[in-house]
Amino acid sequence: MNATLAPILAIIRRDLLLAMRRKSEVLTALFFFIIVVSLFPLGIGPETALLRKIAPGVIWVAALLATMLGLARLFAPDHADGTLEQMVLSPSPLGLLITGKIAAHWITTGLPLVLLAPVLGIQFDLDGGALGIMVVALLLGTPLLSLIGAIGAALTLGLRGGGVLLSLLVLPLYVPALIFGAGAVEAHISGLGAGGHLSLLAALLALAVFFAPWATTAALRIAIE
Amino acid sequence: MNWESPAAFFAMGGYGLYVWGSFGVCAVLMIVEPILASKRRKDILRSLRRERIAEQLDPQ
Amino acid sequence: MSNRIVNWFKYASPQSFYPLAGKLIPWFWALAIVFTVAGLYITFFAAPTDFQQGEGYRIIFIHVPAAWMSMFIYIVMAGWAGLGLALNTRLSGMMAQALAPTGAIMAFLSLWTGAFWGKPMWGAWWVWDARLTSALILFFLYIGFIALQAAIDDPRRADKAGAILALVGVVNVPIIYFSVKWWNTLHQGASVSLTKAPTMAATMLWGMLIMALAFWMYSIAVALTRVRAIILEREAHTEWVKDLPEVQGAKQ
Amino acid sequence: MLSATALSCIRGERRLFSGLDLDVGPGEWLHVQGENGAGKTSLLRILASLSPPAEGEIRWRGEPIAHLAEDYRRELLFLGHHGAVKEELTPYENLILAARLDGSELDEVEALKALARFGLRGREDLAVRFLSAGQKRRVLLARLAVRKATLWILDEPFTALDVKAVEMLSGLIVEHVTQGGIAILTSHQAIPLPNGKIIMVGA
Repeated sequence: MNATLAPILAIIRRDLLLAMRRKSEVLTALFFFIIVVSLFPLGIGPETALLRKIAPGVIWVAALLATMLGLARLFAPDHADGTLEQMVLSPSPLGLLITGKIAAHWITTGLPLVLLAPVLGIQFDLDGGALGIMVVALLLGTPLLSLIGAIGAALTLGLRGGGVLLSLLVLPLYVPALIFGAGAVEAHISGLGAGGHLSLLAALLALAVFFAPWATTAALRIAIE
Repeated sequence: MNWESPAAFFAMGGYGLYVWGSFGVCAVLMIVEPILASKRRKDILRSLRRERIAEQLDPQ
Repeated sequence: MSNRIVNWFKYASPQSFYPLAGKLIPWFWALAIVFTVAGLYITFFAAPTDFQQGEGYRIIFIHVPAAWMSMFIYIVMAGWAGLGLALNTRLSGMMAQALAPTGAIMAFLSLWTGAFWGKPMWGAWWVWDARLTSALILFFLYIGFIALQAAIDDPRRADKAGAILALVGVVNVPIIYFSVKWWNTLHQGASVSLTKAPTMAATMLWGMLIMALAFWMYSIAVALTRVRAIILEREAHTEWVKDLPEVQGAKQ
Repeated sequence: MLSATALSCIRGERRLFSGLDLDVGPGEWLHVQGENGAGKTSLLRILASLSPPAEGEIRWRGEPIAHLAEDYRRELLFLGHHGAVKEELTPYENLILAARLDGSELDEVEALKALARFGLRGREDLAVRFLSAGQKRRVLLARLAVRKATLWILDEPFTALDVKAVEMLSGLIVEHVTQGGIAILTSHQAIPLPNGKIIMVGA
């Protein structure tokens, strides 16, 4: 097997196995997402035109918050039981292992959101085209959320009040993802075409894939020292 | 000269609240911040001096 | 050339920077006061009334410098942070830590003055204008930096973690700025911009530049004052701090 | 093989130790001793390249470990206070996954054999959180037995072990050392091992 891919896959498999063993964490984030999105019509009113207008923003903000929910536990269990030390000491480059962990986080929290979003979109009376754009935007955007979030999770690892601090650090950095992600659907609905938004989202994702694991690794080394 | 009287100066052509609200808060922050910064240094100096006196009292 | 490099490294140690900063602070205060007086003169007496915005536009003489400084300080802070990570110099982290509160105050001032300008011009205290929105996010970034450093007990770890956050932030600041700007144009935001005042007369430009210099000198002076306090706190147990005349003298 | 010169360590504002030299070769083991808080754990973590020393240098086979990076880590086995055992996984899965993390595949027979050796037969498929504290430590020992590393750095490995497990662990260490390996360990209790080097940590 490829020397770069092997450690990443090993970590992904391990984290997925662990996620299977503690399903409640994954399901909690998912139901949180569903409930938050479903609360908005109750607060705003059932007017279809208005709901259609706010749908992309509501779903994206809920996705941000749902991602945040699991973020504090991204490295904490591995830190507490000493696995993180073993990862630092592994002959495989730490950056690759961390990339694997981030990928696993996306598979367990981001991907279910992407799959569920169309159902929630229907609640808000979005049409097929808009739903498709939303799924593509979430597909590009949710990995971005996991990547940026991992930096925050590593920086706040083991700190008192880490959870609240994590949101304070990470949420401002989520702004571009939110703008382009929700903007893509809005642009499609208003007939402007979502291409620009989606390519910018893809560009941000490319930048984050390159930069975020590096920053996360540096932060983890500091946390462990 | 822009202003006919001090009153006109303070009225700012009807924008007094906004202009003085901005400049006032700016001035307050820029006075308070340096005071706090130098107080921080004075505090640590005071505790260092106290530590020093305590050391001198100690026969060891 | 090599002599100069040696000199720089000499001042990179907290021990030699502390007295140097002490000597520089009065000069920066003096410059700050001179520029402030000159800037205020231009603001209120030299600059004519704007025929469209009336006297209210005078707020931009402090709003724009505050906005500039809030961004500039963040970049300088990230620069110090990066230097600290790369060269492992102790002073860099202290400088970054000393700059953060001043940057946060600048970001706050740019928000505050923006709101006070916006109320008469736009009719609302807060408008989701691109500049105001990104200033708000920049303010959050400063708060996050300060909160992260405050949460970490070990100063070395605090410096390094803060450095990474500042570097991540500095990559994101332009992205956030442009994304907010794009978002703003798509949503047909306010048409009157804070900086593109219709008549950018030469006196106004000069006034703004001189005020910016005043803010700049102020920021340097207050950051140096704070870094001196931080140096003393961090190095409290070293011999050179114990030998300082201000510690030796029994009374103030 | 592993030598350190003039190591010093600062934690917070306190200097734990300075000017510490050590040298261990193949077939030797080193007992790190010192009072609580003297910096034993810190020393082990520095030797394992988990944290950098404030001053001084560590060499492995004559090369600074900072340069060797993964070549050093490949030959190193570090066991900290927390054993990196996942509570949700079974002992068997723990062994297999830990090996994979180290970049090697562990075959089934070898894993089962190691578990049986440490008295975990019949517990292979039970999540670790259902095991007793002593049994959890035994999972760790099994990992020690299957991992091929030259340098063992063990922080308090004898904690929470019963008499029989202590015997097993000391047997493992003796076996490792007589085969030309190196072991560096801390322990607050007497160690039933012969002929160790001793180093004292502390001011």
